[in-house]
Amino acid sequence: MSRYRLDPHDLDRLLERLQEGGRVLIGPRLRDGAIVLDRIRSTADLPRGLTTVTAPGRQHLLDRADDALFGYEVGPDAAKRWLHPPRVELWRARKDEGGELFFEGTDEPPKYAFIGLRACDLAAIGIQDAVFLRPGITDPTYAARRADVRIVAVQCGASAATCFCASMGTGPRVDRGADLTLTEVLDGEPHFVVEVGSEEGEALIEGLPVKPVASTAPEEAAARAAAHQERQMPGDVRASLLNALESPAWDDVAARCLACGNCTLVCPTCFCTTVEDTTTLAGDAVHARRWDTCFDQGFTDLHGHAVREGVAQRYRQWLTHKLSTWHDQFDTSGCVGCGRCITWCPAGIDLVEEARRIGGSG
Amino acid sequence: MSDERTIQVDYLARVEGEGALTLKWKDGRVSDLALSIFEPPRFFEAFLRGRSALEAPDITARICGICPVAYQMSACNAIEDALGVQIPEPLHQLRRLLYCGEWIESHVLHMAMLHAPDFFGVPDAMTLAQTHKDEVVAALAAKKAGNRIVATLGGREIHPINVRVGGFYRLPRPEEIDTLRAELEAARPKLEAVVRWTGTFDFPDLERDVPFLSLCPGDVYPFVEAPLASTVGHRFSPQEWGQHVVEEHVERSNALHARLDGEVYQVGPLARFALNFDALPAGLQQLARDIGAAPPVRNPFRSLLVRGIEALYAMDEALRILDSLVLPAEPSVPVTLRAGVGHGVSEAPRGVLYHRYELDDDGLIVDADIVPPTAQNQLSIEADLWALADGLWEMEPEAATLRAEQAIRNYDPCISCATHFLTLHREPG
Amino acid sequence: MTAAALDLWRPVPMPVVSKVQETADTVTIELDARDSPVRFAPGQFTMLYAFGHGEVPISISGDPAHPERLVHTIRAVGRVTNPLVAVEPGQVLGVRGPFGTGWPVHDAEDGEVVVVAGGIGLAPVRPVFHALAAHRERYERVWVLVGARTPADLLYREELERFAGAHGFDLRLTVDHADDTWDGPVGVVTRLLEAADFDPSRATLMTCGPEIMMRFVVREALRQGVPAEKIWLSMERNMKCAIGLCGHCQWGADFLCRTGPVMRWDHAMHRFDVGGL
Amino acid sequence: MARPRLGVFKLASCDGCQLTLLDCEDELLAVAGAVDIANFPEASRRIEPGPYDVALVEGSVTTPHDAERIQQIRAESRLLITIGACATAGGIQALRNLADVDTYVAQVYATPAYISTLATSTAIADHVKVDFELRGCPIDKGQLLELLTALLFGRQPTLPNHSVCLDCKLAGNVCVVVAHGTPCLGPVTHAGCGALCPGYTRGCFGCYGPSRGSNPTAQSDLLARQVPDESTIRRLWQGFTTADPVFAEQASRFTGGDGE
Ligand SMILES: Cc1cc2nc3c(=O)[nH]c(=O)nc-3n(C[C@H](O)[C@H](O)[C@H](O)COP(=O)(O)OP(=O)(O)OC[C@H]3O[C@@H](n4cnc5c(N)ncnc54)[C@H](O)[C@@H]3O)c2cc1C
Ligand code: SF4
Ligand code: SF4
Ligand code: SF4
Repeated sequence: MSRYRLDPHDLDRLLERLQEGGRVLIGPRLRDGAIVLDRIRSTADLPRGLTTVTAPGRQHLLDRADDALFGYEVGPDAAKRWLHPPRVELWRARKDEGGELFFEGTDEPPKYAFIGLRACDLAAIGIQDAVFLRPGITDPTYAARRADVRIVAVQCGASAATCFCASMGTGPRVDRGADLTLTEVLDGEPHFVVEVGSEEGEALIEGLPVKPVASTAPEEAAARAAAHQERQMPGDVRASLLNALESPAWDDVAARCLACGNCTLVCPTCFCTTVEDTTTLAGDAVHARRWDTCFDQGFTDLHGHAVREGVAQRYRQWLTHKLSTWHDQFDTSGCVGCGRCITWCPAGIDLVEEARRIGGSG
Repeated sequence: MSDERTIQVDYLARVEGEGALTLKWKDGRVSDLALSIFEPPRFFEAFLRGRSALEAPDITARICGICPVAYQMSACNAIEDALGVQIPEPLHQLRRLLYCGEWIESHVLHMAMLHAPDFFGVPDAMTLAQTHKDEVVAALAAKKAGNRIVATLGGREIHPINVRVGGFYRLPRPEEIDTLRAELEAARPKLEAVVRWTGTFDFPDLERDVPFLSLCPGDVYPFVEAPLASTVGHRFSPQEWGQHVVEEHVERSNALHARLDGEVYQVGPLARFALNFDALPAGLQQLARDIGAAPPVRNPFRSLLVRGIEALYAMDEALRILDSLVLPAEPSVPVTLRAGVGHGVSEAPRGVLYHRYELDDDGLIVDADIVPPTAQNQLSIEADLWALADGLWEMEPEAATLRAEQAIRNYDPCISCATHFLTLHREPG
Repeated sequence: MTAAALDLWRPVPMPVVSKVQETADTVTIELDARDSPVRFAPGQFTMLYAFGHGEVPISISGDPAHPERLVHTIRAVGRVTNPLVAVEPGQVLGVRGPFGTGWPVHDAEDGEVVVVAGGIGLAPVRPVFHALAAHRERYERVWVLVGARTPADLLYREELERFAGAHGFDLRLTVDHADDTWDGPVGVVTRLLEAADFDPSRATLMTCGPEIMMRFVVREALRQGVPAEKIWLSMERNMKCAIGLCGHCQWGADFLCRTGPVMRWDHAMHRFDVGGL
Repeated sequence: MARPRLGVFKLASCDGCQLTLLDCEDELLAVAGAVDIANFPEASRRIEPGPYDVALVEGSVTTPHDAERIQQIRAESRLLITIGACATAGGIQALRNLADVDTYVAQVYATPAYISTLATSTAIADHVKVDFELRGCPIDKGQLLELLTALLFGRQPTLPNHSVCLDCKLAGNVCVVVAHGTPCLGPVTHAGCGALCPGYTRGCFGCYGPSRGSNPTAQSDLLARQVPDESTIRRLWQGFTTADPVFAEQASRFTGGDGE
């Protein structure tokens, strides 16, 4: 991969380039005390000089001593919010006078560019690709948004206390899935090292004021981040959880779990949805899809009862799906080790710890 | 044989809450007149005891779904008074902005949907829309603009969730402000058209010289700004309220009646207008004259026009605030709980709303007193009815009933509120 | 690629051509699928859409030899099935599918076939009867063991008797609660299984009904010596998309809309008794 | 289809939920065209006798008179739909259920003998069968329109009963518990508001009552870790749906303050 040096004040040129052709640029943004992903237009919209302090059930912002633009760890949002939107109208049905039904698509997919995604985010996109772009079964909403996307990743130089991507083999080094990867260098004269990961990436920097460099900053940053990570997913988790399906250990976590579903909703790979049918006052029928969560009791409703009645059963579904059965379904774990479900669980429940405890790996 | 007639309205329609009216004549003279309120009591002042002062804005909002902002503002003013909290100017401006929304929404609701149908002899605004579609649609658009202010700043139209003692939970975002401004600009001409239309209504004659009471800061048309003043020479602070306003409880009503130094008095648009006309921008003063609302307006039926002028004022004021908005760094100022007594007033769309709280060391409420506008106006409403009633004797029963109801609706009385203005009688000991 | 061409979420409109009231709460409707024939394996299902009300999974209960006639038997239980049951010929429904796995009608050749069904569970096996009848010579004895709550709840009764007569099926019916029209056996469907003298080593068993019923049926079949890999069942879970994207129908690693609803017992047995999976 | 006859009835309440209908500015005239507003005193003088196809009932039962009235309304209505926390859970005024109502009357009114009231404020469903309920204090405009369009269409309304957290994430709100340590009842509160309060960086105070199948005990445990003062936690559970049994049970775990 060729490497270039980009001055921070030229980053806006790249952001402009990313928005050419009406592409909507999604990047980190400060909102209500957290760093979310949202529409941005220029570097002025990026959080500057902030860092995150993260723990199970906790994420605060603190000021940094420097002006870093990417000096924090992942917030609650992932690319999922944009590629697999929380709500989307799948179609509308209309009935003409003769009673004939017409089904009309209403989706007008935007073209997206992302900046600031991390290695775990790219791995998660890879997993959602496996879910939504299966041979023969393609989700049109996802496919349309994913097809022509541009991704500028950022190489982590530190890890949050909840990160464990190293043990999942998904990070912290960005080694695939990005058109460009930025490593923010803050020592000395601040600059970015830009790695090119695709032809599209090459086209993105063409004509920008970048200079080739020989830098090992990306590798050094990744090594620093990896050295931070204390959490490790046990290697035998896939089998150990399946062997523990009827273990009483699930009741322990069920006593603490709020069944609120936040873990599934912040997880960059969780994909479950439901559909809601409504009608307009004008008589059109709307068939819309929205994110759902396996923590909702109604998720498994059959006529008159839910299959997963208790919280223990719902927590078991989430953990075994993520870490075990996902492998059978999609040839990969459903977890990329981003730690979001640990951080954004209001009760601070830690899936790594639960997987160890329930699976009996210590 | 003596000639007796009765008007009995079991269920006053197009007012907020549940009330009834009985009017009796004997030999051409009114023999009995009763405006009764059977809205069930909800005991707010009683269960506020033991709740935190910080909860007062949310809880008291539930006294009235029509003017929750008024309750929240008076509650905040009173609690902040008790805790010695000062609200900086930018937050004060945001509170005015929020209040603008409630005035627009409530005034337009009342003018176009609750009051206007009386002037056309139709049962409701939906029927009115069959003959005056453009006007009703314009009114709905104007009302919506008011609601948009409350929803943007407060989170939702009814019982906003963003108001707290000390300010707000979160500040509006720049893009929210831009959207709101555009919506208000689009609605402004529609509201003006509605106001001009109301100028063409045929108003019954009735002049009553009743003392008016309102906030009267002098330099600005008031929403939350003290002190109070009256047209008979009062000028007092919210803290002095209890020295002037006294309430009594009568049998036929679950609400209490208030008197100002022993006299029947009136609060609301006519009172604000009489006492603060000079604070209105020249353009609105002129418009008021053009549509037949030159001050002083003493005909309660013409309060409809004054509401229109006030709604336009609120719309213009909202735009002015949005244009000159300097967002503060923090959405609220710090609040420390402690013991104290506080008084707060603000101008609900229907008139002055007074709150008083006594707090203990932990900031828990030990005593609460709330005096809403309808309670203050109830005697005035009855006085209007007495003044009208002799003339009603001559009218067809249906027309007379309608006229009596219309006179009550002049006040946009909020019976839901009226039943909750509850003086807490201190238990001995 | 255009998204629309791949849109597996979007139904195809099909008019209802006939409707038969089967029981008090159950009807069979036939849709005209000539414009887009639905070629299906017995046991597969479609997502049926009632205008404005929503979509639900419903098994195809017609003859697989007639893909242009799409037949479903529907029991009214709620939000979507109520309006589905209320449709009249001429009205139009939306259809997606077919989806899911089918019964092993080919694997069952050259042996006996035992079908055990309860209640509405008869609908998903009805296409099996058509398939067996079409190639009756390929099968040895065919047992059709059916249970219902009451005689009035028995689905397809006359048709089953006709089929049995015409194609030599051993048809046995039972009800939980008899009334004065009933002189047959009373009791659970497993009793019929106990009483049927098929050769367990040559039989393929297919069962569909409430999970509790299937549990006892499988237990009895195993007891009689039917090998696990020749017992088949049809599972039911909440389904919203039927294309393995909504996540609702997961049962262990299976998306029941794709690797089910019909599956072999040896695939299901390790989880079947795990409650609330 | 004949236009369904609509009645809107008020018991002890603030009028806010029925006002929601008049706040549907864009749809009001269309709704008024599609239904026959036969009895809606807040909006119309035309008050026609029952029966009604649909009754929207706001408010809780707090007086002997209203206890009778709700029977009458039920008898006259094909579908009875409760709107708002007062009607579905007794409302904020159900705080009286924890106290002595005679003391309340005496505290508030100079002449208690004039006041006729019951000792409790109760939900409509405690008195008569309810066909649908719209939660919230007040109800949500979008949910009201969904209910009305569903009734007009003859379908079941889409009124999910999952918890506020799901809507919070759909809306893209930042979790106030995680980002600020703010107590929030969202995890156990019934959806419908669109996760309004967290969207304004405050915790949900549970005005839609309990969600289905959630874990209020774990919520109380979490609150106890966040908030040292028990009476604050108790007051949080004793809000606009204080009489709901699920919330009441949690409230009973906490004492402190003057409410024990
Ligand atoms: C593969 C498959 C085949 C089926 N075949 C038939 C058939 O041939 N005939 C027939 O009458 N029924 C069949 N069912 C059951 C049918 O799908 C349900 O009765 C129907 O979904 C109930 O929906 P409702 O909206 O009418 O009921 P409601 O009770 O109003 O539904 C409430 C919620 O529960 C879900 N739900 C309720 N019951 C079921 C259920 N049994 N399965 C899946 N989701 C459910 C609904 O999707 C909805 O989310 C089949 C189910 C599956 C999974
Ligand atoms: S399961 Fe948790 S750690 Fe793993 S990818 Fe999902 S949110 Fe991240
Ligand atoms: S803020 Fe409250 S409602 Fe939102 S996710 Fe967090 S706990 Fe749930
Ligand atoms: S977030 Fe909670 S308290 Fe706020 S409006 Fe919604 S349900 Fe009510």
